[in-house]
Amino acid sequence: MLRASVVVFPGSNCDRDVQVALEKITGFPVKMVWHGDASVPASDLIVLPGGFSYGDYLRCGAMAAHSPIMRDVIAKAKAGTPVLGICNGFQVLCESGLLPGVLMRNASLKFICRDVTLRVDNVETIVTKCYRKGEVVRLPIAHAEGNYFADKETLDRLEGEGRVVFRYADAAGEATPEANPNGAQRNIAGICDASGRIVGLMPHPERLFELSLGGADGRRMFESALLSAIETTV
Amino acid sequence: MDAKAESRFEITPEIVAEHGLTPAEYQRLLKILGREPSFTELGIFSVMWSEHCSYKSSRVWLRTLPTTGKQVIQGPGENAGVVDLGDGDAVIFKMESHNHPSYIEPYQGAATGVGGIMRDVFTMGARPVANLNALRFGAPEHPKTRHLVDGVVSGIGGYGNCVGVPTVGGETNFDKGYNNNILVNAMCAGLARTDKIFYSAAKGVGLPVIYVGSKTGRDGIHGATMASAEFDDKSDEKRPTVQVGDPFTEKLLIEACLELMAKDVIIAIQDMGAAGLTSSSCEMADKGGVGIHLDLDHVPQRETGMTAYEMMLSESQERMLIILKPGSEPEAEAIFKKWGLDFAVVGETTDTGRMIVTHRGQVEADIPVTTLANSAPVYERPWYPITPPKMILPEWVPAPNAILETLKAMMSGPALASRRWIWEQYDHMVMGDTVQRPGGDAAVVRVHGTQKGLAVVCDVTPRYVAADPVMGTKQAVVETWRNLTAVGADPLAITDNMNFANPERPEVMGQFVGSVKGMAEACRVLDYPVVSGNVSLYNETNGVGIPPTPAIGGVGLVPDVSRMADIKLKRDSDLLILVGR
Amino acid sequence: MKARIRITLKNGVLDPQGKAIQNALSALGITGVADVRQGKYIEVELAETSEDAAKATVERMCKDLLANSVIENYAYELQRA
Amino acid sequence: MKARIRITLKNGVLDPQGKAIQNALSALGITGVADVRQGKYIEVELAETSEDAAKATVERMCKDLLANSVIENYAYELQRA
Ligand SMILES: Nc1ncnc2c1ncn2[C@@H]1O[C@H](COP(=O)(O)OP(=O)(O)O)[C@@H](O)[C@H]1O
Repeated sequence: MLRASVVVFPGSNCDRDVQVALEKITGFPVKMVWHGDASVPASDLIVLPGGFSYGDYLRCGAMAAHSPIMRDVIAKAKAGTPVLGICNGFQVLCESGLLPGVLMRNASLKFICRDVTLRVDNVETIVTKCYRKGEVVRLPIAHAEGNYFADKETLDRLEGEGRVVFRYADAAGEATPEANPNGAQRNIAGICDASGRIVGLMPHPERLFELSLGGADGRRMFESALLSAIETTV
Repeated sequence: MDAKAESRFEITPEIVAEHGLTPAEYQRLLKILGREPSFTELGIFSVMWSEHCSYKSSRVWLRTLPTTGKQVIQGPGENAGVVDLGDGDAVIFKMESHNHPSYIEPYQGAATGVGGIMRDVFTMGARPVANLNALRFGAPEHPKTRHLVDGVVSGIGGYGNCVGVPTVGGETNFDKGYNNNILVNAMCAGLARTDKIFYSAAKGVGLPVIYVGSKTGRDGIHGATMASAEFDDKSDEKRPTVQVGDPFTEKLLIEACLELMAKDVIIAIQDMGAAGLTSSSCEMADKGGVGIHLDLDHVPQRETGMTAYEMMLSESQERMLIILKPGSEPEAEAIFKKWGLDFAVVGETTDTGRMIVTHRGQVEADIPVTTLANSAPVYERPWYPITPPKMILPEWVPAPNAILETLKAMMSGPALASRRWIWEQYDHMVMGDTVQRPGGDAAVVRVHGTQKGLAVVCDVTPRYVAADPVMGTKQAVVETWRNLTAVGADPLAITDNMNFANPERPEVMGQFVGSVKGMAEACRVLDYPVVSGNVSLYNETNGVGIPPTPAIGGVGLVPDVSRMADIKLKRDSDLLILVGR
Repeated sequence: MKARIRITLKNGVLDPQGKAIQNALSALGITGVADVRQGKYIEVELAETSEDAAKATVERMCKDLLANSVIENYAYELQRA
Repeated sequence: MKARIRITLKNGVLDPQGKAIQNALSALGITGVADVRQGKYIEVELAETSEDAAKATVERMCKDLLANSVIENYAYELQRA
């Protein structure tokens, strides 16, 4: 069983999409949690969805990071509840300090919506257990601020601890500059915390989870979440 | 201008002219009122009688379009057209121009165009599910073009992406005929249930009139008259205020309105578009056959010292007017408060048959509703038919010597080159139902939770229309039909956006008339009615008009998206077959 | 010369960003904020050494590119490097 | 009190927006521009009348919300209304 909660900020717009994907794939109902609520119900997974929380005004994710519900999300995350931040959700995780670094304006200065290929570098997180290490997957990105930045020390630490989860890569799995859509440092598309329970990524797994949408590589991310929930309960 | 200054305002011929009214129109106004108008009343008439709101040059011709069919639930006359998709599903859609504002402030002009058309659609109870845009820019090498393209494209994306409605298609052309007069036409399609469609008739007396959304500021006052007035060299510096859009608020407004619509409390609802409070309140009252009293003291205001004139004419974005069942105000208010939006009771419907506007205890306007709504002049402007040039026969044209080179040159030219760089700046996948992305013949979004698909497309080739308005417009209608068919959809109905130059010139009027005739014939033959549309005239700078541009937006139904067709070649050594003549 | 340019929205032009910041500040418990307006800040390093010439250049930049006079105002200070 | 806050990118953080402006300026024929950096400018109207208290409030705003210390610096001036 998977008890998943999706946090809805004003301006979230992939909240329904991720709910649909989770319910279709896992078969378990998903709780939608309003940003003004004081707490998230007990969950095996909290999802911070994509979108433009608070209009993305000032800086993406900055205002959401300070919303009432995030106090509880942060507390629960620190106590071990798995958290997945997708796109705007990743930005919120960085702004709230649950993950290091920041997502800056794309190097092209443009919003980019297209499929990219990614290499899965860490298959021990709560959402990557069902992938193979080094596997190349295709997922869409849709963002104007996905250019991952952190100082060198932080980057080295992330690499050293194996916390880079996804990297923009070509079809052969090479993290080339051409495969990097937004200028992210070291082609970073997604990272995790030291425990592998808090994961943030720019690409949208919920947009390619069934063949009718043009691909299904995102599916295993939610299957991994289900598997992780089952493993921790047995 | 404070309120006192306003009442002192004397109405001179210059002021009448500044309001875009001809002397004859002003005489008509005097006759209707039986007295001199107040300044606020003059403003109200000027926007209601503007070309943009009244369709005074086009109305007689638009009446000739076929607008009915067994698939049609609502034709022109409401905020958008409604077409049946079967199983209780309906598509609500419309196209609208934001040409002049986009030339002056490309980002905000285009963004607010997208916002406006989405409001037309969700006003009627639909969740917007697909945005499209038809864009015409000047020559690529014109010094302003790059800046305009950049601004317009990022404005469309900036708004649609934030609201979270996929932008799935459109068209983009470059032609020196648009150097000083670009076109930005935005189309939106939304999905509703046939038993949950909302209209704008304020039927009933003593009903509360509710204002929701953003606060009113001094945005775009005179915008509606500007959209109908020809440009001249001075417009660069005159630069009337353009509105700034707030897509974040629009997103909240959509969610709040849909939440309210799920309850049984709305009698009528309409967005405040061009001519804001004036046209929305007047049209709702007129359709309901009632009078309306507005007390402007209760209008949420962003700025201090706003006058009645300013509030009635403001074009601040992201606002709606709702007529509620009495007693349901607290329930409605709770929803809008939850979404952080303004909510105010600003008046009520009456049995006086008049639109009465009060502000600080003063009556600022007192006008018979039906007259105001229906008294706009209707012009049968002189026109002459455009004679199409002689047909060029293929054998008169020398074949290119290097076919492959010519093909390459054509494919990489601005007319045909890939538009990927545009649609990649739009989120075309949000909502998780885009089953056919941009780049093909038509885009397809799934009817959420079903296997049905809604196919959408927009097309026109102004070059053809310029040569032969009748045939060129037929061609545009038929091209949308073909594009829908090519993805496996049954074409259902169209919306249109008629962009033309100054209708007071008989040849321009001739283009317009020819275009309407062509559209009418094609639609009749195909049982493909026109259910909504928009006319944008006076697209002209210093006497030079744009090429005639009747953009056509078509929608169709794919019965089962698993059996959809697309343009991808699937396998090596498959056969390619050419059909048709 | 260095020019420090501020571009602000004209009075009366809607500033959704400013409004959102104001709400966020009050949610953070920072009170007594009567108004917030967001604009752009641009620092330009000019090769120019004469004040007048620098001024002329900055004026031109602002008018032709940095600000759209329909909705924005600009102001700037010059500073010797 | 009014606070005029400037938020700028830290040295060493790439500023593609600034670069884009620089290129656009040179395309416009405005030469002699050695560098352009873009930041944010925020004007805040405070009810506060004491300078020290206003300073404390503005510091808190900047730290908690307005600037992201990973990439940004802030500076401000206070002005009596
Ligand atoms: N402004 C735009 N916005 C979104 N999509 C666009 C735009 N312009 C063109 N497109 C897309 O690019 C593709 C090619 O456009 P076009 O050349 O007009 O196609 P066609 O010739 O098949 O009508 C289509 O899928 C269309 O939807």
